[in-house]
Amino acid sequence: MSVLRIENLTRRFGGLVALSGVNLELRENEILGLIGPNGAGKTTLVNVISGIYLPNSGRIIFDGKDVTESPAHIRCRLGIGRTFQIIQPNQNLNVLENVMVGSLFGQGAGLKEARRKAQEICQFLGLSRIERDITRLTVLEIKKMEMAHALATQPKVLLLDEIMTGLNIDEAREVIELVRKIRDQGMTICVIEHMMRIIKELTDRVLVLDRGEVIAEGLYEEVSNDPRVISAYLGEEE
Amino acid sequence: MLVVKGVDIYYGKLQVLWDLSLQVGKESVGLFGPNGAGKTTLVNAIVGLVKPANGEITFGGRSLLPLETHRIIREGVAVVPQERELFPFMSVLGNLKSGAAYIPGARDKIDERMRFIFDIFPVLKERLGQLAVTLSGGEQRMLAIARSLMAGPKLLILDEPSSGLQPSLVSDLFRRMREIREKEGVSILIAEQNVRQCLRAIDRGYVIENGRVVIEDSAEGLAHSDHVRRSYLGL
Amino acid sequence: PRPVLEEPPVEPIRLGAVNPLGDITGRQSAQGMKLAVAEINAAGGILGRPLELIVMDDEFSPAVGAAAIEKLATVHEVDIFIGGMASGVHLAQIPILAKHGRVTVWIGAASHLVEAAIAALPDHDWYFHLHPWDYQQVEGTVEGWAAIVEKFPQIRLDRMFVAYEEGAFGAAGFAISRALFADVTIEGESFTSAVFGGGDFRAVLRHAKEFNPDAFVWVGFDPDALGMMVQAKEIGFAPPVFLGTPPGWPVGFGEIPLSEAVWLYGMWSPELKGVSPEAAHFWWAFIEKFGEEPATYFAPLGYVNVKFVAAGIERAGTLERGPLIEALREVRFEDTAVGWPLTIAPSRLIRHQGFTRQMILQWQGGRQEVIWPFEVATAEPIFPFPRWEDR
Amino acid sequence: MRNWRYIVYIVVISLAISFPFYAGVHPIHVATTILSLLALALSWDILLRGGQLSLGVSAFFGIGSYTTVLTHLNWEVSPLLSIVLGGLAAGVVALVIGLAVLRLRGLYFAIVTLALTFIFIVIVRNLTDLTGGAIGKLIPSVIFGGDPAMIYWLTLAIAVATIITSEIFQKTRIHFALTSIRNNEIAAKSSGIDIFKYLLFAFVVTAVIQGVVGGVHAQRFAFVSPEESFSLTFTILPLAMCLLGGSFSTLGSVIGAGGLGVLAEYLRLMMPRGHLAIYGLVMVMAILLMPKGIVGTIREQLVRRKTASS
Amino acid sequence: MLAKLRQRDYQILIAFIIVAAILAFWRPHVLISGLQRGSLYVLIALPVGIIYGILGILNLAHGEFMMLGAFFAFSLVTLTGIDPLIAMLPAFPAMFVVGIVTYRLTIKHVVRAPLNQFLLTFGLAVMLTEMANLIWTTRPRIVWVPYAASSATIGPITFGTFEFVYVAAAAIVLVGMFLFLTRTRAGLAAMAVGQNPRGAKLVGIDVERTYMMIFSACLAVLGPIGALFLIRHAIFPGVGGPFSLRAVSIVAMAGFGNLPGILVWGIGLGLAEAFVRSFRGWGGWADIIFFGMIILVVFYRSYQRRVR
Ligand SMILES: Nc1ncnc2c1ncn2[C@@H]1O[C@H](COP(=O)(O)OP(=O)(O)OP(=O)(O)O)[C@@H](O)[C@H]1O
Ligand SMILES: Nc1ncnc2c1ncn2[C@@H]1O[C@H](COP(=O)(O)OP(=O)(O)OP(=O)(O)O)[C@@H](O)[C@H]1O
Ligand SMILES: [Mg+2]
Ligand SMILES: [Mg+2]
Repeated sequence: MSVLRIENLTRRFGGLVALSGVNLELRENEILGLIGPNGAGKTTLVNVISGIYLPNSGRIIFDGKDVTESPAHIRCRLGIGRTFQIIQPNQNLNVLENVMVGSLFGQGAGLKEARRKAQEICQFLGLSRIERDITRLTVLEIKKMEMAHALATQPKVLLLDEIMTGLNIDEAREVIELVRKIRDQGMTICVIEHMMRIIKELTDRVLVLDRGEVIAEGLYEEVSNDPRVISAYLGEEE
Repeated sequence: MLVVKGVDIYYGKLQVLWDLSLQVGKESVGLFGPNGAGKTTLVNAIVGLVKPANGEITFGGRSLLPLETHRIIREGVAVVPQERELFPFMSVLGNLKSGAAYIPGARDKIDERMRFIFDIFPVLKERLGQLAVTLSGGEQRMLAIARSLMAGPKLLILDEPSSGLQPSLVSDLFRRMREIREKEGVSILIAEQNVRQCLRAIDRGYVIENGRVVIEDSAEGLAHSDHVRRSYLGL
Repeated sequence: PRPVLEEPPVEPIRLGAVNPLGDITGRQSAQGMKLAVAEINAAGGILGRPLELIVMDDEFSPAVGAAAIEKLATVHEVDIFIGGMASGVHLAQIPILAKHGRVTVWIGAASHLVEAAIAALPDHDWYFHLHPWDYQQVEGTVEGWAAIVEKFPQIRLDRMFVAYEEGAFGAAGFAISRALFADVTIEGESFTSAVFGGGDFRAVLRHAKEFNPDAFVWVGFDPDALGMMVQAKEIGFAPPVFLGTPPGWPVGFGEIPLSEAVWLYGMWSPELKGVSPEAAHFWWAFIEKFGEEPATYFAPLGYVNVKFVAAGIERAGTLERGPLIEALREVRFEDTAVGWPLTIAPSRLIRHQGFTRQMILQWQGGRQEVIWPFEVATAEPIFPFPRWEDR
Repeated sequence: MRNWRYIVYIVVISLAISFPFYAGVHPIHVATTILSLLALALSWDILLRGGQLSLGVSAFFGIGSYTTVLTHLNWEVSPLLSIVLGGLAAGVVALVIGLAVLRLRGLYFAIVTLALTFIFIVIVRNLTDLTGGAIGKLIPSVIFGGDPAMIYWLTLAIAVATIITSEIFQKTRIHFALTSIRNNEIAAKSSGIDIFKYLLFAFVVTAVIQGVVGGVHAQRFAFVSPEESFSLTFTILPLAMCLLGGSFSTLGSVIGAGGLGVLAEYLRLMMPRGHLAIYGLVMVMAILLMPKGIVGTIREQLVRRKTASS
Repeated sequence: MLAKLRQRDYQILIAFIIVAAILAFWRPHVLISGLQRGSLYVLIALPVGIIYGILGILNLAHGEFMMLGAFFAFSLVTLTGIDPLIAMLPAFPAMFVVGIVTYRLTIKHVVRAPLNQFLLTFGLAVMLTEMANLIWTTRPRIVWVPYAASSATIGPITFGTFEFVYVAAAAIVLVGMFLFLTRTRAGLAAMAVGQNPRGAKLVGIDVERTYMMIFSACLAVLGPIGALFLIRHAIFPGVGGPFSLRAVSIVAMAGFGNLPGILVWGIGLGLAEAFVRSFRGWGGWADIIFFGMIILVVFYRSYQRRVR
């Protein structure tokens, strides 16, 4: 069963083809790893799926519905949740309120309910000190808050764009555990990371993007031994 | 070259660095620690973006504390900030030029430096006319590193240079750092989360936790320290 | 013997004035008032009581102007209201003045809209207006031009082109001129005054030139004067009569060669000091007291304002409203600081109207010479307008 | 704590309502003006919370004024109803304009709203038959027969309604929507916020308030004219009040309007000539010394003290 | 972004030349006076564009500073009797000093705080106007030089020639700024500072100094501009206010930080105004052109954005 299907997606920026004819399928309840060299088009793909950019051609089918033309906020409400590679949290709200925004508008909850849900999610992710001003958060806390925010919109599919970049191993492990737990609640997840160790540990399946095209797809072991992937992305290391 | 002695730093009432001392000679030095340990704060203190309450920071025997940031940079310190700090609506080329244009001595060597940089990051050459804001996350990181190299610094400070870079580039990057250090005699200070890779590039390293130095050792020593192996190498 | 009791201090007669003090007109009219008050007090006051003048700024804002009236009435408890300048401000003040119903002698606000607003009140006996209404100003010039044309047959006035600034001042001027100059063919076009960032009159002037009028009239503000002349010269537009009607003129306008033979309208001219003793007295007293020359007719008008009120009180012998109104109605000046006689008579809509005419003047040798009324004339007209090349 | 706060509210409100009973006519007059500026300031702030800087307060104010006067004169609508119509007209214009312009951000929006003011001036000036042209139009009688207390209460009611609106905007989901939009639109979209809907809603609601205030102004002074009714003062003064008091909060505008209003009155009293220069100076100094406005600065101090003690 | 000629700008430029050619035959006066007036707008708007692009400050007191420059020139002319054109020379350094003082005392503290600078510059505008009012009163001042009304005749048309100085000055200022920003290190520094002050520090740029120099230089050019303005216009304390608004509007229309756009739109507005005025009886609508065009352009952009 696929939750999200992408058919022949192309997105250009002026002369640059950031995505060219990408096909992709997210199967229910899996964790898909999306990797590829810098500038391969991973973030662009997330942006197109979540409706920040419209594609030049191709279709996006989510939960059986064609959402290619839907605006971003509608997609969010339908159940596409995402995080941002470059996070700009709302400085005027505290941690809890930032998370609340997700539940308020993503699932249309009332204020009280939104607050309760946000608290639940923060607790679930181990975010304490939630009444705090967000200027003083550590990177880990910001990343968790970003995740909490996405979770609060109650997505069916969650796109995590480099959520673990900048974390050390201990911290990354903690987040990996969390992502697993989230999946166990019935969500479908797509993670973008550059740390192969994380991809290896976390994902069920891996998809490799290079210059806007899918160059490999399969289990981690298969993909990581693919010579094209090695030359374009991994290098001789690992 | 760089000597940091007994530095205390506060954000408002919150103290984040406690009596911190460290040195970088003609060598590569790593700076490790969990999130929030104070690495970026230390980097910012060296380049004058935050001022310590106590302590002394000298570079080549000269105190950096009274100098403003741009002066410190002109003294020969180049930095790759954690947040990249590019000029978003300038082209890649403009960003690169700006790295050299205000450093005495670096101005005349722009072409030579560019060649060197395109050798490390060939992608940047393809993107030369593109506005920095439209680059991908990793490309922006490359540009930030490249811009700092344009200055031809005596001391190069990199704050999490590898984050967001593809694996092949990460190992490449650290190899290059080693090269630069050896060939050009640049002192290097790298704050990194990717300790495993970074250890290959450095001579010595410090581990900072909660704003204090907890371990100081050679690269070799760090790689064998229990604490480092457990917390930073995931072994 | 009992000690001699000191006389109780005499309560002053309070005059409350509201003027736009940031503007030269309002500032100088306030100075004119102060001068009159000082003179009257120096001569022992009125009915044995000194005059006290309280001046408030209206900042050209209706709300501020209205609040000022309210304050003068309730906090300062003034006996009489004087002052005034902008019609828009005054419109907002009228309801409040009406509520208090105290004697009001106003020297500004020429819009017929103001007159209509006053006439619409159930009772407006307490209101005296010492500035011609806009239509009266035009009526005066119609009369004046008729007289001039008769006396100087070489002057003709069959075709007139009116360039008017697009705000209330110019628009009203044009509309009324059109209605009142019955025998004259009038064309007109609006322009943006330099006051509001305009100052480009080339299109208007060009249209005027194409129309080839006997008289070109521009209805605008002081800052427009230079541009009008310069831009007319550059396209060689020199109609037989070149006339401007701003409320005042730029400093030193008379000194530039382009000003020669430009006609203007006015309530007053500095040159009247040659024919009117009162105007001469005012001129020199003003300069002595304030160290600057009166620059607009609001300076002498402010002076007249106080003098008129004082004469009325003197005549009534009391501040009681009924008798005071009666007395003011009877006040007659053969000569005033503006160089005219002053009497009160009904206007089209209201009962107490003071001045009803303005003069026709001409810039000659850097001075504003009075051409009409002939009784106070200070010079003969220069006609036709000299060619630009000769300046 | 809570109760305490309500007591303060009740005291303030009863003081405000009973103001005409113990204050003179002039203070009532001044208070009325301050209250109407307060409503403008607050309405401006409400839109600002969504990151949209409007310079078109005068435009909606003027539209409200003109609609009020014209409906009152031509259709003999009662004064109060005509004021409501003024508000509605402003709202409709905001809706139409907003549909197009709210897709643009930042200074584009500011400039368009500013341009709107001038466009209405020119239109009103040139449609002489309908609007009275540059000269304007008169209403034969002032609302409530010119009773300052009644006008005061009407304005007070509008100001209170605006305050309540502002608090509703602060306390409900709208608050979260507007703040998120202000912070980062792309992130806001991805949180499921319909940016356009919320901005349009805020724009229309604030325009209605501005139109109503304009309507009351016209009825209070019984005339309209292009220069007075669309005067930029009605944009700039509220803006200054809001920023000096502290933006993004109800209390800020209230304090700013009260403070600046009283200050202007005081300066006018102290120095009849040149007080505007001091007014400008005070504005400049206040911005330099209290960049976050009075409320923002006090709040910052409180937070600092709290963190210091904890 | 600043000082970058985009392809679209070239297209607009070509459209412009076509319009100009048509006007030259159909209504030559419109072409001449529109060009002259438009150049004045450009001249006043350019520094606003630069200050906005680099300091992120939309200077609402800009026209008031021009007023100050004009009064400075006026005082020189009346005190010493020199020609206003010569008064341009000392006006430059004088306004530069005004710029430095203003920057040090005020602007410095609100750089990159968009709302505060809005109010701050507005407060400055009020202060400057009122101070000028206290010193010089609201009575307009004029100077007279014969060449202000110089004219030329070509075939059937006679037109004023002095205002071509505005055209020349606009061209000089634009080209000067363009070269400065694209060809000099200081210009590059200015752009860098404008885009990311923190980043600029980290490459060794003295951010404070750059801010101050740019701000002061932009005010300094207002000295000569004020002197040029004085030759053709009466000056009074409120003379600058409307120009502040126009300048800000033009900068907005051009798209923030687009210098050639300022040229195109400034002159475009001048031409459009002159065009409407050239029809007898329609002069009253000329003002709507200015602001109507702003709305149209912005709506068009909004539409484009939706399509994209
Ligand atoms: N708005 C834009 N305009 C022009 N080019 C763009 C734009 N956005 C992205 N690009 C280009 O598209 C390509 C894909 O970018 P994208 O951000 O999707 O890469 P990515 O795979 O996420 O890389 P990274 O791992 O570095 O984050 C890059 O080369 C980038 O320069
Ligand atoms: N501007 C600030 N105001 C207040 N506290 C701050 C500020 N910047 C950082 N901190 C706090 O200072 C501490 C040290 O932060 P710093 O960014 O130096 O850590 P780091 O070691 O660089 O961590 P990371 O790996 O996350 O970059 C953290 O606890 C952080 O919350
Ligand atoms: Mg990416
Ligand atoms: Mg850090």
